[in-house]
Amino acid sequence: MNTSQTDALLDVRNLKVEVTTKAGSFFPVNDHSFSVKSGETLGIVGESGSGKSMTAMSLMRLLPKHAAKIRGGSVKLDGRELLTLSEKEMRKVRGADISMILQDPQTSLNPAFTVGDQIKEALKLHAPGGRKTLRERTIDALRRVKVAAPEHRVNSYPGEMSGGMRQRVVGAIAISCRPKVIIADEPTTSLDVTVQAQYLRLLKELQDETGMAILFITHDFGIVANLCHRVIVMYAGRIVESGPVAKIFAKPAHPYTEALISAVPSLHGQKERLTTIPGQPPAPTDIVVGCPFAPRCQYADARCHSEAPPTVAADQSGDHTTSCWRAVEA
Amino acid sequence: MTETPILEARNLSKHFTISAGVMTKRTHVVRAVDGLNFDIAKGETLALVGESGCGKTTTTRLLLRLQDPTHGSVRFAGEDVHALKGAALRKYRSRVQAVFQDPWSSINPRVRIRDFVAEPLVVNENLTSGEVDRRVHEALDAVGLGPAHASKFPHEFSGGQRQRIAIASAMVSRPELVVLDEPVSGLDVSIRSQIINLLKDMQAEYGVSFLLVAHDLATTRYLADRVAVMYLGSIVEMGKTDDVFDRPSHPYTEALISAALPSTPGMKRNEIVLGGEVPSPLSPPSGCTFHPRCHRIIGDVCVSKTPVLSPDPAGHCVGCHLY
Amino acid sequence: MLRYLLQRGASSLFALLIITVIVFSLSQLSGSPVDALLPDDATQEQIDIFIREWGLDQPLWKQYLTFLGNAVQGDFGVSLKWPGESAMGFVLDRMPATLRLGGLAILITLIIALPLGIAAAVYKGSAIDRIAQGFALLGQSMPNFWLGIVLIWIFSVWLGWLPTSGIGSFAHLILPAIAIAWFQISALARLTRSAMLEVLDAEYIKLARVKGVSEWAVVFKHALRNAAVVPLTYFGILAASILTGSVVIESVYSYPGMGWVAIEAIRGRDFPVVQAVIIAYAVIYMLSNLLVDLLYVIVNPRIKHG
Amino acid sequence: MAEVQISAQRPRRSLWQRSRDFPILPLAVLLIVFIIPAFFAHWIALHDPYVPNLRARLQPPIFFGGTWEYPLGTDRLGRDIYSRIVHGAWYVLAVSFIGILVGVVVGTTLGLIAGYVRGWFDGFVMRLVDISLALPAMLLALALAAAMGASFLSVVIVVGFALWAYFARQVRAEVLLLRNADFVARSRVAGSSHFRILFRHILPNVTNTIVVLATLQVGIAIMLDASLSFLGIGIPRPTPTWGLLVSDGRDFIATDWWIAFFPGLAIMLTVLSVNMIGDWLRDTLDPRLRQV
Repeated sequence: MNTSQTDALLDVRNLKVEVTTKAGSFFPVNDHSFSVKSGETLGIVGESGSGKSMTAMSLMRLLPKHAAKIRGGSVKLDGRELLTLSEKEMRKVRGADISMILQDPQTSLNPAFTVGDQIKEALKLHAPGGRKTLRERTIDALRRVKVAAPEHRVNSYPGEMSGGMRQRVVGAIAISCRPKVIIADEPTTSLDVTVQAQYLRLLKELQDETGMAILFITHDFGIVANLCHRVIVMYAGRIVESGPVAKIFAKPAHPYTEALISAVPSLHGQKERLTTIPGQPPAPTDIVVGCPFAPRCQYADARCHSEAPPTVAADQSGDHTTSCWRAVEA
Repeated sequence: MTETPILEARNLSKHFTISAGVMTKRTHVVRAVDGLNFDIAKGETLALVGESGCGKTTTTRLLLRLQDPTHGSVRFAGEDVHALKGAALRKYRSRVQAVFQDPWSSINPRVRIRDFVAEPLVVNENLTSGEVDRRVHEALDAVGLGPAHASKFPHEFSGGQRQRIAIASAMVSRPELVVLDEPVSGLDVSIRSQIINLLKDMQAEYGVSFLLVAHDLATTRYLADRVAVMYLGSIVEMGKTDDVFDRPSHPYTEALISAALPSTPGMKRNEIVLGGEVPSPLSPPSGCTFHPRCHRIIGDVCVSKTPVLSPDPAGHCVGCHLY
Repeated sequence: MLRYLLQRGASSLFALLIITVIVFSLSQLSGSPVDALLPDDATQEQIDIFIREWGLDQPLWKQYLTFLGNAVQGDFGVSLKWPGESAMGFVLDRMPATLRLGGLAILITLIIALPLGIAAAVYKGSAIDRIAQGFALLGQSMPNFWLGIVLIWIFSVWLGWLPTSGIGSFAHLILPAIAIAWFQISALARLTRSAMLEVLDAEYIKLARVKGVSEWAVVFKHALRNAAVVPLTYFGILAASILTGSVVIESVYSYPGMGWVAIEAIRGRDFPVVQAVIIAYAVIYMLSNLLVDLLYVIVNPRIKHG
Repeated sequence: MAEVQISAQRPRRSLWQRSRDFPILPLAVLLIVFIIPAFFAHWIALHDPYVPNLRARLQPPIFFGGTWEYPLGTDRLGRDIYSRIVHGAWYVLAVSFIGILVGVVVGTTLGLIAGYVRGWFDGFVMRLVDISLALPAMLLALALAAAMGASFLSVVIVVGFALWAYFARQVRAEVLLLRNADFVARSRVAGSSHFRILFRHILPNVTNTIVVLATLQVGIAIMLDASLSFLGIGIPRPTPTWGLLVSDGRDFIATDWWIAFFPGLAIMLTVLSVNMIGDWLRDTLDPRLRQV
């Protein structure tokens, strides 16, 4: 919380999203505050249903029209409030200042248009130019994501490309207008291991080159360890812990983070019996009293079940926070 | 390997013929699995690892007799699996079971848990209904679900619970081999470790052998005794899990392990990022199929000659011209 | 692409062949044409001549081949009810009238159904959507012949705006075309809506929005291009239904097209004309399906390049 | 993947829970207009539907100058429209029910086997489906009527013929998905026979589809039957099928509108309520069928 707000590129404060369904309404994004600096990669970790994709879509202001509404908070990009922009102004931000890489390369490209057309579309909207310059910049975008023979590839349809190649094209669309922030929503989940490694290296290189900030949404702590500078851990719509990656791995402050890290078998080292987290996460519509993790937590006491913990500093430095009663007592 | 293997695959191959066009007679042959040789010992876990299109799923389908091989054979307890008939086949069916990846599609939504778990018994063995019930309750107990769940329908369970039910059903006939096809990759991280521990416990208790198929190397290392690394339908390296992970010999294994991300930050590693993607099995490269992506290519021999998987004295096999 | 079209053409021809078999075997079912076609007091000599002329002493498959050979040349014999007319010639005379009516009905269907379906999908849950859905439900529940009669009642009898029946001016076409189109509008609007809804849910639509594409371009450029395949495929069924509808509606409005001929021919047990009209309908239907296949290729780049 | 899991994780609401939004009004209309008349025509009809009564010719309906004796008026032979509609309901019900039954049995059997065994049989069945869909039912009706004369049987054949291909196509498509489902593979691994897999694992998973599709087809069957009767190629006179009743009144629409209007209204109300119930069933049991 002490990340000074002046050098933050994207600053999110107390963001709340409400989803209304027939079964009732709930807050998949519940009082989120975080920020990212230029050139920084922030990991957003959580399991399915933790609300991490909903956070991403609310930053883009692309929540499903009727079902979900932003219910408060602020999202500032370079000091400019995004939540109060008109839809028209917001459209100019999307793709130009904030861009996004979606999860599934098989379905995130339009099968009816060539990849060149799809890259060009973004360029045309945000940085118009002549036919020739647009084509050159399209090819350049493909070259930057290391697609071989980009002059030929611009005329290909997505159906003619492999999964890894398509995800590069999605990347090319995202970076084509040189955005300040890229949100990557599990971009490598459906890729093979060796292709995933290529893609992560590519993202790193692009970040070094342009200084963009990356919000990397994932459920994989391995990627976080490898790629991110800081991380926030989400559980049932709440941020339970946030801080620098090294600190969180070395000394996780929240029992959920701790359990999650030790529940993943290690590629090297000893084969001890794995720690398990009993039970399962609450359904989104469940009414949660107290700490949402309490039913599965080995340290939980009466207060954890009755009262929601506040967000507090986990150590002296102030860049590591958690919401857990144990940290409050410590 | 000290014990006699319970399962032996010899020169196991599966080729598919795909017609290239509707009007023409031109066809392609896809060598989904080509010339596999491996054994599984009693109580052992052998893992097949590799990326999409490497043939590991086809291999499991051959072992489970869901498909017939084009060449080669699978022998289980000394008998050719694909020649079994009648009572012998039923016996094989109850001795070899499977757990599949997706807990949502691997249980028939219209069948009660009791009937789902009991199916291997009902189909293959002549037991009284009371005996079946007893065995089902035992199996549900063993996976940590009470017998009270037996009369429920699958949609009342979460993913992790479903995977437990699938394991109960696979273990109910006390099989000697269970094929685990990506048993945890459809589950959330916090649920995975529960299932991994359960599988370990099952093996310790019943002495069952596992054939594990996984793309997650950390899970593999945790569960498997031996590993076979596959690339484009062939095994490129096979050996004890620790040997393969700590001292990978084949360049592909090296790259695969280096690509798997460490679970702790800042860990030093020798990162090898391969170029390109797995080629289409429709037109595999000549010679060593890995040569177009290989970072340790040694010359024309890689392009022209298919390497042979050869064991060293310790039983570690590598199929590469480097060795 | 050419191969795809050839393939589709071949399959259409095959279906047409099956239809000739059905038509031929049904004519066998109906009992001997001797009873049907000759007067009751015909002499044995007349009967023999008739049998020889019609080839009725030949084996069945030979009779079929003869029938098929004649059918290919459009020769179905002479009409019994309208003496002096060749059966197919008579049907072909009536064809333009039916095509005019069917064409207008298709036009009305497309003009109303597509915008309605798209609007209902884009404004899902809004008033437009509810109206469209109510309309679709009502449209699919109203028998077209009854609607035809009610339309006559309102617009011809009561308001006196349009002619009740017959053929002649464009005004004669309006009521029957609406009566035919009514059901199709609701079916097509419904289909378009669900196709659009599915596409609007796709990841690539999300990506287009992420790029900052305007909502208008999202709907008409990204979504419609992909959703169009579904209503297009329906166009084949649409053509068939409109032909079917024309049989009923032409009867309601005494509109002398092919459908009217079909019913009159059945009433008069005029077998050659019935056969000719069925084959003619089938050919029109096959051709419209081929047209759909052609459009399909144009809309779907995967076939063009595959 | 993640989203699929979320939707699958959501516990399915039981039929009972959903029954709150059951369309009660359509069901009531259906009972009153269609089902009760079909089964109890003799009790609720006011007059004999066949016997002319020339003294009561062309009585207008109640509220339009008529009396309660002939609530919906009479036709030109003095027969009570209401009683004729009530007596016609049984034939409409019989034709649509038997026709759909034919369609369901033929279509499901062929679709089930074709989808499961694949190969040449599948190709053959799908070709038949294509042809059947390509041949407008009306053409077959015309041909049949011309060949063997219209009868109850010919109408049932036409309805069955018009519908079987939809069942075959839909069932086959589902079987193609199901046969590759992990639970089928698991059942084969467990040692189940093809027969057991087909009837214990696959068929129960397509019953929802069949029920929904059959309900949605009732409207089509009724409309088809009515069209044939209207054209005089349905169940022959004097049976008062609804299409025939409309046809009887068509020439009098300018003067005695009620003769054609009420039978048509009965068709519309019946089809409308069946469709609404069908929509509800589809949304409840099988949301994937949205496009059908």
